[in-house]
Amino acid sequence: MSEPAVVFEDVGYAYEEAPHEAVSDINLRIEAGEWVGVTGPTNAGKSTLCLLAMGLAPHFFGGKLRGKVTVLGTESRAIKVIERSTDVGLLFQNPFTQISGARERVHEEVAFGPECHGVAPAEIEARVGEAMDLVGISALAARHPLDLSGGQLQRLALASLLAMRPKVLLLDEPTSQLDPAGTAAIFEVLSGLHQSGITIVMVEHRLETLCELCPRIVAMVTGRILADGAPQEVFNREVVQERVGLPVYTRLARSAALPAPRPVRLSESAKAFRTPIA
Amino acid sequence: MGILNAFKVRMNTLAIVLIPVCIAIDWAGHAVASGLKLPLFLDSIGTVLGALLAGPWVGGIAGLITNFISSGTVDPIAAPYSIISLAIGFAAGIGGYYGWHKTWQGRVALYILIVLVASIGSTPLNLGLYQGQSGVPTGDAIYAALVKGGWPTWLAAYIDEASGDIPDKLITVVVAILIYFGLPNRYRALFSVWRRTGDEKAPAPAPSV
Amino acid sequence: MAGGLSLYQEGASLLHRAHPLTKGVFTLSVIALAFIVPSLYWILAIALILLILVIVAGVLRRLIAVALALLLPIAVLLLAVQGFANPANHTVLFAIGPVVYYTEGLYIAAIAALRITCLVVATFLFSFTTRPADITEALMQRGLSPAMGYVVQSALQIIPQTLDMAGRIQDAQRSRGLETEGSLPKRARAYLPLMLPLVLSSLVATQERAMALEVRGFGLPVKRVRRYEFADSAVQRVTRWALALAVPAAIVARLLGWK
Amino acid sequence: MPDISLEKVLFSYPGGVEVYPEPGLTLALESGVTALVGENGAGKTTLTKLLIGLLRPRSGDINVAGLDVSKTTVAAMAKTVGYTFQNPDDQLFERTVKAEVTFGPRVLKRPPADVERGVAAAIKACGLAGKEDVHPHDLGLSERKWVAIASALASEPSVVVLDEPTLGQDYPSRQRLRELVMRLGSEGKIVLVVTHDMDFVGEACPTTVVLSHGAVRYAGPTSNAFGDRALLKEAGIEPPHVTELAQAIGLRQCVNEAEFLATWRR
Repeated sequence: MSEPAVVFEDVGYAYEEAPHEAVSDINLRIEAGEWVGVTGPTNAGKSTLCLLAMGLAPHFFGGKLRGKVTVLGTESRAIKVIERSTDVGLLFQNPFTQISGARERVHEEVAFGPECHGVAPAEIEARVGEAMDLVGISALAARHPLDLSGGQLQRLALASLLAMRPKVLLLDEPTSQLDPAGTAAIFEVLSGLHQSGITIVMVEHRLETLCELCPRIVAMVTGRILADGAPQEVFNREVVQERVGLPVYTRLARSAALPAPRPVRLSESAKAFRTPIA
Repeated sequence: MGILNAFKVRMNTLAIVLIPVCIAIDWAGHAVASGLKLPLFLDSIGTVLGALLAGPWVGGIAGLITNFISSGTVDPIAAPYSIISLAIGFAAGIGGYYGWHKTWQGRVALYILIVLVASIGSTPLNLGLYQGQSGVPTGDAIYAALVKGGWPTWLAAYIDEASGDIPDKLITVVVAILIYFGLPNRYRALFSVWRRTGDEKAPAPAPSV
Repeated sequence: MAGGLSLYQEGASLLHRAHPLTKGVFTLSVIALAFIVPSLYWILAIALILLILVIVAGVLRRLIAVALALLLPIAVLLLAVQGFANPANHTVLFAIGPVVYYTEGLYIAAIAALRITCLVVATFLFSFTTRPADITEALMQRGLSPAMGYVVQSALQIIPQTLDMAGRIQDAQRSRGLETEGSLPKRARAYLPLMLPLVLSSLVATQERAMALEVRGFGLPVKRVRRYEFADSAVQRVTRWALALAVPAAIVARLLGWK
Repeated sequence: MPDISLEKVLFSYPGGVEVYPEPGLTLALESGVTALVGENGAGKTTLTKLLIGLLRPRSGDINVAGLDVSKTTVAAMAKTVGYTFQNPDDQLFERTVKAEVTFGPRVLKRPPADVERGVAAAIKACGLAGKEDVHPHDLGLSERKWVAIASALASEPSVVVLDEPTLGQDYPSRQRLRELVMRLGSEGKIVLVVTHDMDFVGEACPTTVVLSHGAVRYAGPTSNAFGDRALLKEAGIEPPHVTELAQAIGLRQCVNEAEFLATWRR
């Protein structure tokens, strides 16, 4: 049995000077190679979950951490974010804030992280080529990062993380500011990464997308985990439907009074709607 | 000595990232002013704001590099004046360390200090480069009149320079302070690590979720 | 959208190929010498050298465009003020009514204008032929801290991004009814509504950018990787030293009475 | 007379190509909610900026709610057109939500009673009640977007332009947005929604205009907008999830949930 990728044990966290905890009583165990989608309404604590796993909370934000966050066997208190960055990557919402700003070519930008880690030049070159290939931006290698579209930039940001060869990827609404084409490109890359065995934790509010992609979903509300399981299991729970909302397909099935368990994906939904109600 | 404490700074990632942003604010402040055809430079708002937020080093380095970059791209004559921008950042940072921006007397003191630093510092440079002129037509007209009236060139040069700095730095300081107090508390707190001594923790910005 | 802020123009001239440090030392020394040498002829000699290099670098036309716009108003102002009011003035050149113009002031203004011309030309020559990234990389190889290198490089990119943002903000505020034209008080009142969104967004972005950098290991105490090597040569090394030493030598000569 | 009309409008950015190919963009919009969709670079945002006079056409006529845009300043247009840009951070600058929302009507010099009424209604409609005294930047991105929308509504404009209003919004927020635009439409206002979110288009916008490479490729009822697969692909449009489901089970085209359920029950 291999070591789990991410483990939260009775975790509570309050930002400094904040009156309440942003997340409370979080217990979560994510095995290596899983692809977990995290969803929930505004202020559910989804971003905080990512910041905790990365170690930015508490190392960057201060504040008060209860319980234990362990990623790849190391507790977050025991390791700095910059040291963690070889094994764990975090992709933010806004593609523009994630480029270092210190490089004039796309391929140089991808090399920035490995350079910070003192990787040997030949090795850097190999990693940069590989990372650009993975996200499909090799053709843009010689362009200036700021000449790219939002979707291309977000793929560049992802390549920059992949060049560090992370084992765990945390994604905080990676496509919420992108158009459908940019979004589709990112998800295609993520599917490939999931195949190759990388552990992915992804915050996303488009439930239909989430259900298509992630075998496991964590639904959060006001800092607590409300449900955790396979998409169909999670979205068939009454409490999730009330407080988080439902994918279109599940909502339609509910309105049409189809029997439970109600479908969450297009294919299942088509089947369910074709079957005449007994 | 107390004043040196203002310079005892731990440059964390946030402070380093803040510097280019202050430089960009310096540029934008000037660009927006010229876009609105205001008769002022307003090219050190970022320097003063950075100094108030994060201390003399952030402000000073921002000022210095603002000038270096202008020299290399639009106005090479700005290069020698880099030292003045550095000094303005230091002055604002020291004022910020003592919390001058929080009281009315302090704000006046901060303004006067910045005007003095800018005008006294620039005068010898003007003497070396421009024979004492400042390169601003109205100021230079005053200079010509004073020299013609028998005033010593260094004094005429100082008055020439100060005639530009007095209004420009007034608006700069007012705008920087207005911006400072227009920020949400968490962002003011975010950058104010330097004010604490010995405490390694950054304060509490709740991220947008 | 603009890339980074830079005047660099691709080229293959001697100057383009020279080591960034050689160009840097040359630029600083030439500017210093222009202000140290005692007479018009020496300054003209320096100006001539610069002119030849500008032609060699193939940037003459661009240089004239940018330098003239900058230098012309300054030269006019200097010539007008100094010829009219300089303590050394006593030889009348011409007089229009009560306004008397003097030869000494004219000469002094001409020298000052020429020195400033050398400063401007030398700097633009450097900017036209040197990639900003090469300057910071060369300095980092000589011990500039990676943090400072980062600050300079990223400022060059954040500035155009921020100016773009200023344009978008102007659109947004005008759409809400903000007047950006008209009387001075009206325009002055528009300043804060245009500046504040820019500052707020920039500071918000700062937080995320700092986190994103830490996530990539920025600030780890590792031995810096040289991103690339610059071609250097014995000739360039000698040139750098010679130029650097010429400055104190000229100062000493002036102190010893060089006129 | 239509409420918005563009007649052979030609425009190009400095140094750029024509945004709308010859003979120029011609389009008429009635009151009610209209979605403006199309691929990136199709000319959607340019169109909305032309409507408020931020950009001026090289030739052609633009009329908005009885105003000849070419003869009207942007500030004067702002009295008629409430415009919400994609990124709220490009406009937020006041210290409280209330002050921010009041800024527009204040600079437009509306009578105090109107200001008060408009601001209160906008704050309520945008779900910001109780947050009037919060610093806008202490809110999350999706709520800041609501502040920007409230700012545009506070002047009680007869034309409302929303650029990507659903981007980054959660489900309850999208529901509120749907209710809001439908209400504005039923009040006889002209609402133009620029978006890539076809679920939202199907639910909230009875009329759709598809713009592709600067040309109007479809203008009409949303219920027929998703028929031409080739056009959708060219215009970078993914049909609503409901439409895909209806297609998968062989129902006739549906663009929203109510339509789907009604059709399916039959």
